Amino acid sequence: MADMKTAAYVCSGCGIGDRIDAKQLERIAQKEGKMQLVRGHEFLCSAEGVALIREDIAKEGVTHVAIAACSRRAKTDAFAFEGVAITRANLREGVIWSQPDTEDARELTQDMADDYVRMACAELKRMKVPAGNPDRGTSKRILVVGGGLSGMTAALAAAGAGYDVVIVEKQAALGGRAAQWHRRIPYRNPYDAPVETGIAELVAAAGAHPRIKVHVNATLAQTKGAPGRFSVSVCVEGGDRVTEEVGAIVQATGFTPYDIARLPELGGGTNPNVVDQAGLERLALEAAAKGEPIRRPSDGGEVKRVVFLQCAGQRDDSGAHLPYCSGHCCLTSIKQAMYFKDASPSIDTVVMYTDLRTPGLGEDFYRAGQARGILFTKGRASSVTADGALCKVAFRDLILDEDAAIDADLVVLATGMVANSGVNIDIPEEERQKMEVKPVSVLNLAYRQGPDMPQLKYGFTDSHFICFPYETRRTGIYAAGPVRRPMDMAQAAEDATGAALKAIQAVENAGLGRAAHPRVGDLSFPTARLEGCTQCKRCTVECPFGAIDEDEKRYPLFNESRCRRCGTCMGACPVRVISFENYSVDTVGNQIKAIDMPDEFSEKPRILVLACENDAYPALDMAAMSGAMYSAFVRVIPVRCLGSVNTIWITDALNGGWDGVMLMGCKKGDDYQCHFVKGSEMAAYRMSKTDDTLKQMGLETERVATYEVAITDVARVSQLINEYVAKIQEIGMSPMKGFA
Amino acid sequence: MSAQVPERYRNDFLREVEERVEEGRWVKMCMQCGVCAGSCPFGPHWEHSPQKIFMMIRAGKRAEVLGSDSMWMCTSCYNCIVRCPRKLPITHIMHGLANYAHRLGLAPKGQPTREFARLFWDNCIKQGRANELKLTLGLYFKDGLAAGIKTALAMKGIGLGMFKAKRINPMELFGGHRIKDVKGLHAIIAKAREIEDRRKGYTS
Amino acid sequence: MTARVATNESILVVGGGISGMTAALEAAECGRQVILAEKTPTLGGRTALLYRYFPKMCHPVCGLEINLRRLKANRNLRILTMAEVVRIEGARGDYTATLRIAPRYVNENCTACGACAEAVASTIPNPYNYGLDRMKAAYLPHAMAYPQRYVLDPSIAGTEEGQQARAACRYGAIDLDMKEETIALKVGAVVWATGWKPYDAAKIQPYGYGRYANVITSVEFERLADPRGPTGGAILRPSDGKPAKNVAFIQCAGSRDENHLRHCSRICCMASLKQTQYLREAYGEDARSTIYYIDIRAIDRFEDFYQKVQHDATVRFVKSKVARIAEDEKTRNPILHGVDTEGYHHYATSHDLVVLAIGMEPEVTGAQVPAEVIEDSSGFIEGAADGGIVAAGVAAAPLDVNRAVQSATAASLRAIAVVHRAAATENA
Amino acid sequence: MAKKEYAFYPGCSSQLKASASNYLVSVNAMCRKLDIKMTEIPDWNCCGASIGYGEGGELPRHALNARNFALSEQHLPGRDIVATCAACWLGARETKERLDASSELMKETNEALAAAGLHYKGEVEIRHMVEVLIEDIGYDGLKAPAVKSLEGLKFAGYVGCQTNRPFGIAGESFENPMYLDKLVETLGGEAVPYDQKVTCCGGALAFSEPEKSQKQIRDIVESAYDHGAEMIVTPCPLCQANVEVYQSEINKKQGTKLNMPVLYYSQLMTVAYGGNMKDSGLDGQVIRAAKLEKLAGK
Repeated sequence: MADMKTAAYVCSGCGIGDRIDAKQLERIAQKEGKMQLVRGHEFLCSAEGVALIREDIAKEGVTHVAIAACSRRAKTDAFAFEGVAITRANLREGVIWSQPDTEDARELTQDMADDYVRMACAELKRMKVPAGNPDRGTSKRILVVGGGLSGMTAALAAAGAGYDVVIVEKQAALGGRAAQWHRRIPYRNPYDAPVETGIAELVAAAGAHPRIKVHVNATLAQTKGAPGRFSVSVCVEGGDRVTEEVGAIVQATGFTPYDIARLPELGGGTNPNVVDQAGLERLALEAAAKGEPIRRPSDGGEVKRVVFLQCAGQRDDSGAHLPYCSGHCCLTSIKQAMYFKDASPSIDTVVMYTDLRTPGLGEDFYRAGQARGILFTKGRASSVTADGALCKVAFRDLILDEDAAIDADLVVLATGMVANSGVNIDIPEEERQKMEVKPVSVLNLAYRQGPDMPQLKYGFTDSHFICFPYETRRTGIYAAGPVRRPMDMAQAAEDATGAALKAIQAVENAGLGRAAHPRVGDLSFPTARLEGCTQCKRCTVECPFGAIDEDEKRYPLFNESRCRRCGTCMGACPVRVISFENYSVDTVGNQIKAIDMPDEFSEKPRILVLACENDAYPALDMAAMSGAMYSAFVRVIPVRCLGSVNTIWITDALNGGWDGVMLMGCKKGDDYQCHFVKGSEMAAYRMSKTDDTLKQMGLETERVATYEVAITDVARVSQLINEYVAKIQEIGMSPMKGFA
Repeated sequence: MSAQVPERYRNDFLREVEERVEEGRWVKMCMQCGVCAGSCPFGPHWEHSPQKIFMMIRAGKRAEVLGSDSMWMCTSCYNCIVRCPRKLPITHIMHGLANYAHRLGLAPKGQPTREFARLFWDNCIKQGRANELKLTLGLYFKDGLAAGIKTALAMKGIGLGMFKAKRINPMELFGGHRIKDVKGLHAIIAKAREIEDRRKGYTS
Repeated sequence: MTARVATNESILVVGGGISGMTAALEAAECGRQVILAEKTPTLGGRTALLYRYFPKMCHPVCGLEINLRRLKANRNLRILTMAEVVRIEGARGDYTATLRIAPRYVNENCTACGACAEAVASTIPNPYNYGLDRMKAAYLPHAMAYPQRYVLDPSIAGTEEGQQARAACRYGAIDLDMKEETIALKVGAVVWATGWKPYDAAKIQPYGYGRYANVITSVEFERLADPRGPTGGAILRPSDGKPAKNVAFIQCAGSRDENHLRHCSRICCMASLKQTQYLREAYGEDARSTIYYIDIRAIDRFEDFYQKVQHDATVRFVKSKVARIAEDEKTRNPILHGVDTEGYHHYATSHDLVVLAIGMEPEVTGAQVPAEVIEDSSGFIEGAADGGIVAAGVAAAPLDVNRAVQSATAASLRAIAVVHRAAATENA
Repeated sequence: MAKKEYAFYPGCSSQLKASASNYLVSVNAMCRKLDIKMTEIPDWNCCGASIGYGEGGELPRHALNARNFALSEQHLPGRDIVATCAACWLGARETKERLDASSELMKETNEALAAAGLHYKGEVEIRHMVEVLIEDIGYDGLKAPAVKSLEGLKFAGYVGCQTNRPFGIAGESFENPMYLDKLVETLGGEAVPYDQKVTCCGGALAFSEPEKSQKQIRDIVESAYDHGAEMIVTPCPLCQANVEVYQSEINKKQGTKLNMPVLYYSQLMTVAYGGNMKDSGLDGQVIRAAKLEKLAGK
């Protein structure tokens, strides 16, 4: 690169200068690192030190900066320079704080610092300043799939912030399920009575908003593209197709009540006087329309006694029904019991539960129900049998510890929510074809990895992350409302608003050619030298975010704005044709080759640590901060994700005489903590394959080891290192030294 | 199974309790946490904890509730009241239930506290002030002379001690403390009872 | 009085816990100008003091690390720590907020090298371990603290020790002359995310917190289990430092109680279920957890976790609100008295340690907010009637982390809509 | 200090020759020293006690107390009613609160009172002697008249139930009220901490359920022993009587050797204020308090 100018700055502050010969580091940067400009400073992060660097960038035309000071996680405000490539050599946390301050430790400490400077220079020379995704989306419109409470709320929220919105609703009108409800649980104080659903107002507002366009009787025939440039073919009434260009999508397709007919023992589907909660709402609506009390379905008889059975076909660990709790049902039953009590206090209403779940101020609503005389019984119903027009509910009273029965005119089963999430793409196409009810896709994504959003659990497209509820594995597409997680109306409204924000963020990021969460603002993006590609498809299959399709010639087709910059594709590529401007097989490979490798007889083994920058690397920093010491024989290189680790780095290292390689990544499995979903899992899988390679090279398999390291493993991480180094010393130095 | 189980869980009895029992309107507010049951000093001795009594009321177990001796085990220590997370005046509800069962003649026959309660009330109303000696003897002899003498003998140590300490006075048996306007007091109590009976629909 | 560039198109976020950070980041990542004000010296709030999250048993600081990286990378965001909002005047789209900024006595020069702490001897109770241990009066709040800058406790600022700390700093980072300053900001919208505090357990008299050494709260138990905590992650009981293997978890400690907190705090059941697993990890089959509860509120997907714990042989469930706790004077074991309401059995059970699943109350109640806002019957905040002040996270309702973040994300967009309209009307 | 005047409601047990006559005696002596003027409510009647509910029910019980209120309003206008008996205080205060809360009940009650030509205006305040001591006089004020110190004497402050729950003494905790301990310490004595401070003695059920109550009483006395107490001090006549007089019974039945004197706070104060055995009603103890008698004798 012609106009490339490198500079290295060595800080001697925070005791670095006392512990290490900083001048020697400068010489190394100059001679071995070939840095065009090298400066030392005793307090580099000071205003003056920073000014020095800025001046070099401005006056000397420095484009590449290596900062040898503290960890890349520290002093980020000071060392933030736009438009230049930056690397950091971690001399503080990585060297002096993790090494004993003793005379005989001095030499090894210096070795460490020397190598880190070599590595920084080596990396820097291979880095480019990312230009940002060239294929930027320009559309800032937002598509909302589903015109129920969640969908309309998301649409109005986005429109209110100045974004155009398209709503696609399958039914003939907006409103969704809540439109068929009589009243809802209050959202705010006082929590003491059912209130109007407010759906009519929402429908009116959405219909009237100048920024909102609505398609009813419409579904998505196909969804192509990526954030900022989705092209959606909408199948509208009469089968016509309309194409909508949008930048992001909110999927608010709601839920279906669990099929009551699957609960025959409770009279579901067989007894007309046994209804589900939705069924009762219908009865209430009809009654209200006629201005009459709710009547017994079977014969229109007067309703004197109603029993609500909670958790009907839910919280079931037998596998027969839904295993989860739908969250809203307890409050909903209380609300519905209030319908009767408010109509006539003489009507007996019994709510039968095992755990009454009225969280937060829902407790006020519970009390309000009790104050109205709604009777709460902790019990488990075994059967509901017809006795003339009456239903006989047999149950175990868990408080009185006896079998009992109630006669009721009406029994309401609180069944759960089943998400309308479309096709489960984790089930292979051929399997899906065999299903009796063939799932129908909602989004019809023209994605290599399947037509709908990946589901997390029980059909819900929820985020896996506690801290990031809107984390999605289809960038720019966000689930909202009961399709994401079971929830009541209050939460759905909240959820939809949050999803709308994420959609807005997605179009803004796409517009700037930047990555979305978690590497927000990252301008780098993957490129592939297709001439070298063998069409092995690993990248297209392994991308956790379905970012890579295949073109007509079956080459990988990158959709940068779907990409999250984790590098899993780079790690997957057997021929190493995939790279990022500032993170590539070379930027890391060069560091591995750059160190000064001691000879076989030096008794100075070298252990390469490839550490996930999200959890393992911070843990190493914090270990050093807490004064934990670890072996001076390791050299740590942070990686974006273990998924980005290409096996070539391992073989290069071993061929280069490294004595061992430690991979430190996040937890994998069901409760994975990998921020890129499958990264650590892929790495573990790939490493399991390296054993043969090692054997061919005549090396012990222990020379490559993979560890799960959590960010809190502050004490453990240094132990791991020391134990591993001990093991390597036991095995002995690598025979490969000197051949490199 | 459900066939022979008595059909219950009507709110009838709950309503009856709300209308007729002191503080009965609170019964429906119980959330079955059980803190009252664990707080009662006589807890180990009775069959139904307050929280269980409340559940039985909801379940419509009228006979069992009014026939229970649990309410009569209340020592009026008020632990349940101060600990109840729903602020139910449990002590008073228990007293109310006891009184209601007693007035309906459904309370357990010969329940000692029930007997004592009646003795005490009659005793203190009679002259406007409690006459401890008569009260004590009355209690001893409630089961008849023989039993009475037995108990009295058994307790004579205490009686003697109290006598020595000038804290009981045999003369109390003849006359003893009384208020001047006994007539007025009796009129007040009679009136009060009349009003309460009317309000609570007692036919007695 | 430092003037700061802020307009009625900027959003002020009050509170730097997970909700506040989220609200601020989400808005900033939508391209909005945001000022984040935190009262304490560091961001992170209470989640930074949790060991793990239910139901995944993952580590809160993991998400904190990501959020801090987002924040370091974002130029639309300005952070003010040790800054308390004392007044908000105006109306939606046009507020003037007054902030009081307490002196940190340490300036930007600080490299967090720790020399000042070494120079200082006196210690203060460590709020980041709920006072279970002490820390130096010159301190970095915790390893994940942001800004990564030391703090001098006011108690030593004017003393000889303060001078020693200053002398020890090679970077002129210690400024003992720092004064409290007051600044005014013009903002268009406010997101109020001041979070929660644990209910004062001593007020729950029958449980003897404060009288009995081995009765602690669930937040304190988090610190005991955390490797970064006062015991280095060993679950030891306060009275004698012996392993606490037989632990009682009492639900609704303060919550669902008219004498204390009228609301259900939502998280406590799950927190206790989670904490039984800490015990299992620490002591394996020797662990003995007993959960005393009224209703187990493991809502939606969390039910899985409840079922998992139900199948754990080391965990017992007793449906009972414990009536009172006594202490065995010899062993210092708390003895729990109560009645199992299912079938009705009296118990008087001895445990090594009692953990009160303590309720959440608003750190700042609606009445305490220095502006006109609507609050509910427990003091949680709805926001201003005109929508210009939006509450987020646990300031708005008792929520778990996941829902607090959801709430904060929604609040962020509501705030954006306010400043968007403010901008529109100005440009019109 | 200006003379403090109150309407005195001694209650049935605190009459001469009644079970708590020694309480009455010592209270009178104590009040003289503290310059408190107690005027009995003329013709006061029984409060119904905690057992009155069984036969008396609701309204008659309230009518009983309301009669005392009416008499007090009539003859001792503007004075707080002060009870020395915990049950009287509680019963009266309950009635007052209920009547204040329900105009309906107030109406009915007055309807009943009218039968004796009485009327309750709803103006009285009901207080316990302990409240008067702590709130109106204060610990310093209580120390002032002391001429002897209880130094070296160890007391278990037995608060029991009814001065403690549900109303309690302002600022005290239900589970561990400290006022008796503070009182003892104010007089120079030592208050031992022990775990049965607020345990129920069985109350009225000591008569009807002797075995159950005596179990409670045994726990209380033994805990006092275990924690080194030489005497128990209490504010409640029923607690005093139950805990004191049944010890012999328990010894007889269970072979224990309980012999723990049980005194009223007012007796301690009278002795500290220089009162002799008679003034302080120590001669009224079933279990004699030798150490205190010795001090009183000095």
